[in-house]
Amino acid sequence: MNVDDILLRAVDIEKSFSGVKVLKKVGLDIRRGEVHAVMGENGAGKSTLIKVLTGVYPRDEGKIFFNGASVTINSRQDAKDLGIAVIYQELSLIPTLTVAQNILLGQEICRAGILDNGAMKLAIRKLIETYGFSLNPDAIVETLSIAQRQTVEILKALSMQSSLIIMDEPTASLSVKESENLFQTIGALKKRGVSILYISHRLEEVYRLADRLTILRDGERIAVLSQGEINPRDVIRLMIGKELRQSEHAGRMRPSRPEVVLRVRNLSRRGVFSDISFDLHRGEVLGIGGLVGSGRSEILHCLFGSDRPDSGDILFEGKPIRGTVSRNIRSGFGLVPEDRRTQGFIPLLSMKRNIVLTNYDHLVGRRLFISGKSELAMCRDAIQRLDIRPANSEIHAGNLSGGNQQKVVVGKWLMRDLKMLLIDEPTAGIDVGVKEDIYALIGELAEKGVAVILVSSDLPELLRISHRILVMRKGRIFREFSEGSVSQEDVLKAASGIQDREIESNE
Amino acid sequence: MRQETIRRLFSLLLLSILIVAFGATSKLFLTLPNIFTLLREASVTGILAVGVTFVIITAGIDLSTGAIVAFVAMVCANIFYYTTLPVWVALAAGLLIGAGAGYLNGLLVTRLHLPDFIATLSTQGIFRGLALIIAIRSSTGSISNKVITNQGFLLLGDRVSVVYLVTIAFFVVALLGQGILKMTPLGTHTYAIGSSRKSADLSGINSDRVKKVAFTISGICSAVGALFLTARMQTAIPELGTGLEFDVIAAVVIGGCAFSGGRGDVFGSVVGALFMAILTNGIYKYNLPAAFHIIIKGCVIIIMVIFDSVYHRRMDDRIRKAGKMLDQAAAAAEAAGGGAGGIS
Amino acid sequence: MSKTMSARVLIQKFQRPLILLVLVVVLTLLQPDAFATVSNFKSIFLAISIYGVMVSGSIFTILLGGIDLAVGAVAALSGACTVLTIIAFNYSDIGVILGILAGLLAGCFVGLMHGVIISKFRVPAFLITVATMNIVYGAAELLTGNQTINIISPASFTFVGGGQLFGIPFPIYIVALMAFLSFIILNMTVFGRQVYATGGNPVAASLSGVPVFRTTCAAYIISGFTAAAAGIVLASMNQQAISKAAQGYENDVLTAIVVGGTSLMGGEGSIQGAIFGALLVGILNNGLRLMGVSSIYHTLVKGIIIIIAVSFDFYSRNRNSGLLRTGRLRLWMARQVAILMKEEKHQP
Amino acid sequence: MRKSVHWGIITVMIVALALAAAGQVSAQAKKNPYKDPVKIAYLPDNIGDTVGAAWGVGIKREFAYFPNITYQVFDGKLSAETQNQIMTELINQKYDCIILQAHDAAALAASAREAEKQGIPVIDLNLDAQTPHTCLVAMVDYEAGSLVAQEIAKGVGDNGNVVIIEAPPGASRGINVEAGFRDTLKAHPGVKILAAQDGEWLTEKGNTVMRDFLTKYPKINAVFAINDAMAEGASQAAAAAGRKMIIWGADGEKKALQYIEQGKLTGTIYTNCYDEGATAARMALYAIGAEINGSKFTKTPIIKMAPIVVTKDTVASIAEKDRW
Repeated sequence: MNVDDILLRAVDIEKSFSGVKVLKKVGLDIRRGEVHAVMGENGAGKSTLIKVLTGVYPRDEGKIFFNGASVTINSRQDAKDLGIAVIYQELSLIPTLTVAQNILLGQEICRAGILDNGAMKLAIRKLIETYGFSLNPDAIVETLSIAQRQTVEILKALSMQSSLIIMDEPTASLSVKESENLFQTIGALKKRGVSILYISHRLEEVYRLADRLTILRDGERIAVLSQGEINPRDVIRLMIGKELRQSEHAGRMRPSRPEVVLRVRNLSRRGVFSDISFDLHRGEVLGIGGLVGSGRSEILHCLFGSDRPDSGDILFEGKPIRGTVSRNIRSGFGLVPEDRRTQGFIPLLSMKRNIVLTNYDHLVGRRLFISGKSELAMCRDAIQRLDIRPANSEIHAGNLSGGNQQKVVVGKWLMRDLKMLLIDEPTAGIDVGVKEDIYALIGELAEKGVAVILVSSDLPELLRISHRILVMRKGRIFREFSEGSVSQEDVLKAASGIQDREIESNE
Repeated sequence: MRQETIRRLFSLLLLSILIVAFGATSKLFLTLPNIFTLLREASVTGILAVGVTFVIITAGIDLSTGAIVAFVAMVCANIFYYTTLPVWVALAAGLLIGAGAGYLNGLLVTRLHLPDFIATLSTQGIFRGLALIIAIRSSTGSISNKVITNQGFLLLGDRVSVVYLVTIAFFVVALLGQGILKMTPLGTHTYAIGSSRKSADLSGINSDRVKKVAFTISGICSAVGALFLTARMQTAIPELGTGLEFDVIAAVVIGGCAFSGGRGDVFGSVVGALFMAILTNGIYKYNLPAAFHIIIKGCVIIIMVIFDSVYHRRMDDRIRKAGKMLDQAAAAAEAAGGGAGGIS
Repeated sequence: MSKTMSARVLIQKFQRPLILLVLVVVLTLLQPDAFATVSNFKSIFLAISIYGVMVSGSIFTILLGGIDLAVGAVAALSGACTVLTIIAFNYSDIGVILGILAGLLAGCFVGLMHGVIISKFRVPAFLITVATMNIVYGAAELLTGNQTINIISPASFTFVGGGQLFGIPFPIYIVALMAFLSFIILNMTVFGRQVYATGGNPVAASLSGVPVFRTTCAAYIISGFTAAAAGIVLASMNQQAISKAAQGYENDVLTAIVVGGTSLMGGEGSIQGAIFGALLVGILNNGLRLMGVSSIYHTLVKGIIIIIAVSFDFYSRNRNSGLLRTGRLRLWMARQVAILMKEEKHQP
Repeated sequence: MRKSVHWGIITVMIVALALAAAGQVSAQAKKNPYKDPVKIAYLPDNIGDTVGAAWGVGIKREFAYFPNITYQVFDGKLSAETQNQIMTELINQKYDCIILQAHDAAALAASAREAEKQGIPVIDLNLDAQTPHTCLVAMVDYEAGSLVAQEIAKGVGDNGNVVIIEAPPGASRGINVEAGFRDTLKAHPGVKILAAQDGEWLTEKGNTVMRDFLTKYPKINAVFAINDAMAEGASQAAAAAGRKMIIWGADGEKKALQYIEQGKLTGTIYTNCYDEGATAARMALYAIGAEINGSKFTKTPIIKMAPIVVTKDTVASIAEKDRW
């Protein structure tokens, strides 16, 4: 690749908000057809940089060259005209429209003011075939999986003849397999000369994909590494400015305490999962792996009482539960759901009210009125224990960053006498620092005797914190890893249906 | 078949059940004049509903339609009373004022960032106030509504053989509305901003413009409705169309538009308007105390809405389950075929 | 910086009283003798008392993201129930108590129906309450036989709507009590918190153990209850029960609530705001009449003033909450970023 | 494509219905209203209104003597459009006679004309449709206003301040009554009209409006409310403010008469609404039997109910059975 073949060069970009410098003389070079990663902790200036490049924010200082020519990008349209496309973390598709309508949204093909459906369909077919995706252009987006939606996003970018695609946390909500597909797509794009600016918190992805990596810290460019130099340990050190204990590549399963807290027998829900049986012990972290859609989250919902199983028994501390959510919560259950924004918290309410929401039985007891003081005390306690930032109990939960939102969701369960925590994709879209906090928290809880069920698509995470791992496939428990050392490959194989030894769930 | 299609057929089925039920129990219901009367009653609400459909698809609401009807009607009445201008001037003025009124709603919503509800509630007061102010007065200064005698204009309230012109207009407006919604970029954009405003903005759609257009369409439809209503009543009164907006919104919502936006279409609203008209018309056929007219109407709406909701929830569930299974199968097949390449 | 921020917060917090104050000052200047008098304020409060009572309960349904359009109908029904019961008990005081109970019970029953249907079948509240509005008005018509039923005595009943206590009309106490209770329930009880939570995000609320079904039912029952209370006050005030009483009151109620900044999507808003909305409309009506503006201009002027007041209110409140998308959003984000950065800097 | 399928379905449905229904039209036969089965509809502006309800009772009492009569009440819901719709419905159903209280004189003209053209006599109550039709049975309106004006002028000794609580703008009866009142007061220059505001026909609104008048004007000698309901509200407001004044209403409903007995109201213009309803009913039967064709009239015949000026002195003359 020709080193001088620079597609986009940003020089000395400065940006400040009400006097606070968010970007300090940041530079960025993206070559034609390369995958260029940008990393940095939350607040390092990544998103601001992207927003400057795409015209959302005007820059204070600096220059941007595109294809060698100096350009001004003052609006999103400018960026679009140049061929810069962005794929956002929260997908920016219209759920009720079809794939075709979404791809061509804002650039519909018309004949005399009337949509030319034939031409549009043809264009989309061609596009889909060129890149070898499997998508039905007439499918309605809300019926697609997240991975498929992302494909639609990418197609949308490609349909605009974009030469630079910015991907912001694209794998945040993808399963392993889906991520794998995405990586292949990225490879294909690269071959066709499309440059990709890739932003992710997942080190291993960057390690695998990126041709070069720019690291930002506190609004400054700390380093630009080329492929050979990217090394997880160094990257983390550069990002946070200090050494972080590396998680082991493979997880070691640990024996659990004998005391069984939860006994699940032959649990089935039609069309979702069937014949699920397992035991959960006191102080144990039970990991559930498998592909998205293999029925993992649904099991959690059945255990928690928000869905009803069609058959099967759930025994909690020896007694059958078939109760409602509130009854389960009172007996010590907690759930951190998969989709924070739609299930986890209430965006319009303050952080305080979100945290206290599950705990009124403790806080109020039999009294009629809530004491504002004790509410505040509880919230302060949570803020302190979880290090939620900003430490303002009145801020709307919806205005917090993703990581802190997750802390709020976890925090509301910590404030009570928890016996069992069901936790679903706890670190999706969360940066490294907060991830560590959450891992530590789960460990701490297990230590205290809380039984934890962890559903995760993040293999290193699953391996690192689980004491025991069940791998689901097509709604059934496919394999259990309960002893010895387990590698990511083992789990992945199981999730994909390859087994070297069948293991019955014990008993 | 797509889920939407099934839903559509289902609502037509409900409509047919209603027709059959009324037809079987009343000799008067399935008569030719009654059917065309029924269509006529559905038409004004229906024409307004076409416009409001656009607004509701953008996740908005338009409470000013009834007041726009009164204002436009009053303007026409004024033109006929005070001038001898040709009919088309009155029609053009009416449509123009309707469009302007709708555009004003759009401006308030997009420029002043007022919630649709408040903006249109306020303009409801404003347009009704204007209708009152320009109402034709007697020499003593009190409002005295005058019968319009312009024969050309009154033709609008007439019929071609058995079909009322307003019914024809209704179907034309509905076809146009459906056409705009489904066959032009504007329609797609309307769905887009209603379904996810942010995403639409990110796709470079000028949502403010779309919103303004939607309100303008609603205003124009209100004006069209007003013209026919005025021609039928042969006069304009300032309190014309009071409460009409609720009937219209009910028709649109029964037709499948969600207040949350992005769903539904004009066809559904047409069905909704027909449903309401059939219900009202059918109940009149029985010699029941007036109280039962509204009681039965309320009960049928509740039953229908519940039925619809339960049925669709079940359908949605089934489709979701089926979809999930398919996804799984596909994933599994892919995994098995492609082998399991480790990540690291 | 923090000082100016807090001053701004202060202004924001008292945004609505400020708007009312401006209106009051303007009207006082225009009508120096008439407007700013105790008796006039009594009139204003009395004028808003009927729908003020309705607002106190209806706001629960709006906060849940629902709506209750049947409040007027419920008022008519409960008025009829109350009056008929009193007549059945021969105008005795016991009859009054039983009558009021019967009226309130009727309201609660309609509310319960709403709650059960809306939350069990997850149907749009708008349609259901429009339908029940028809049914309930129909029931009121059947109950009264479409006749006006007069009830001039007993005094214990006519006092509810027409009496004065310490020189203040009794309905004002009722609206104050209802609004106060509503404030207490919304702000100081678990149920109130659960209403906000359910309105803000029903899925998250239910996963947090909020009994969504029960909360919804309770909210609609409260709405039915206050509508019934308003109906009883109205019947007592007018000394009669009519089948079509309180027609169109649902519009006044909605206007008050929405002008008071409550979102129809649920989860956001307050009873103080709703009472502000009711007062704004009440003061406007009063002011227009005091100035002798002919009634044909009332709706027009009210429309314009509501646009001005609300856009001012929304503008200044949303300046800091990110609801404005254009330039103001950037300012807001900048400020948030600044706050975040500062917070992080202060961390050890 | 699918869209066209939907439209196709609906078109087919309509056509099928039309075909099924064709040929069911039958001719109308002459009728004896006292023997043959006849259908008569009563369509008031608002079914819950006190006056409308009293007429309804009067009509019903009259028809109760004839078992051959099917009597059906419809609700105009305070809306001219609804009334028009129901009129069309009644014409389609071939009712034999329609007793109508028009919401608006002009707005119901077309419907009334159409009904008359189809041979259905239209008897109007109180408010005339602006087209020649079979008959109008009405309370006095302009004259009522005029009578009240004279009474008030007498009451205040030709010197004093009056306020008016109006009907909603556009309501024809309100306009006429008020016009009568204002015109007559012109002959009494000493009596000054201070203000007029809309009380929406309602007691509670009458109360509110009156309170504002009392706040604004320290000296009010008399109040004229266009109907009794608002007059009652005004009386409550005046009592609450502890101010004495002359308060007049119009219509003469039962409660207003009680108020007059108790001295809370000064007077009202009483019309026997039971009688008015019954008169309309009798006219209906007559019109059917005599096959009167109102569409050939050039002017509508009018029956005016005699107004009775009721004050505390004369209220006893209204018998209990005539109180509505």
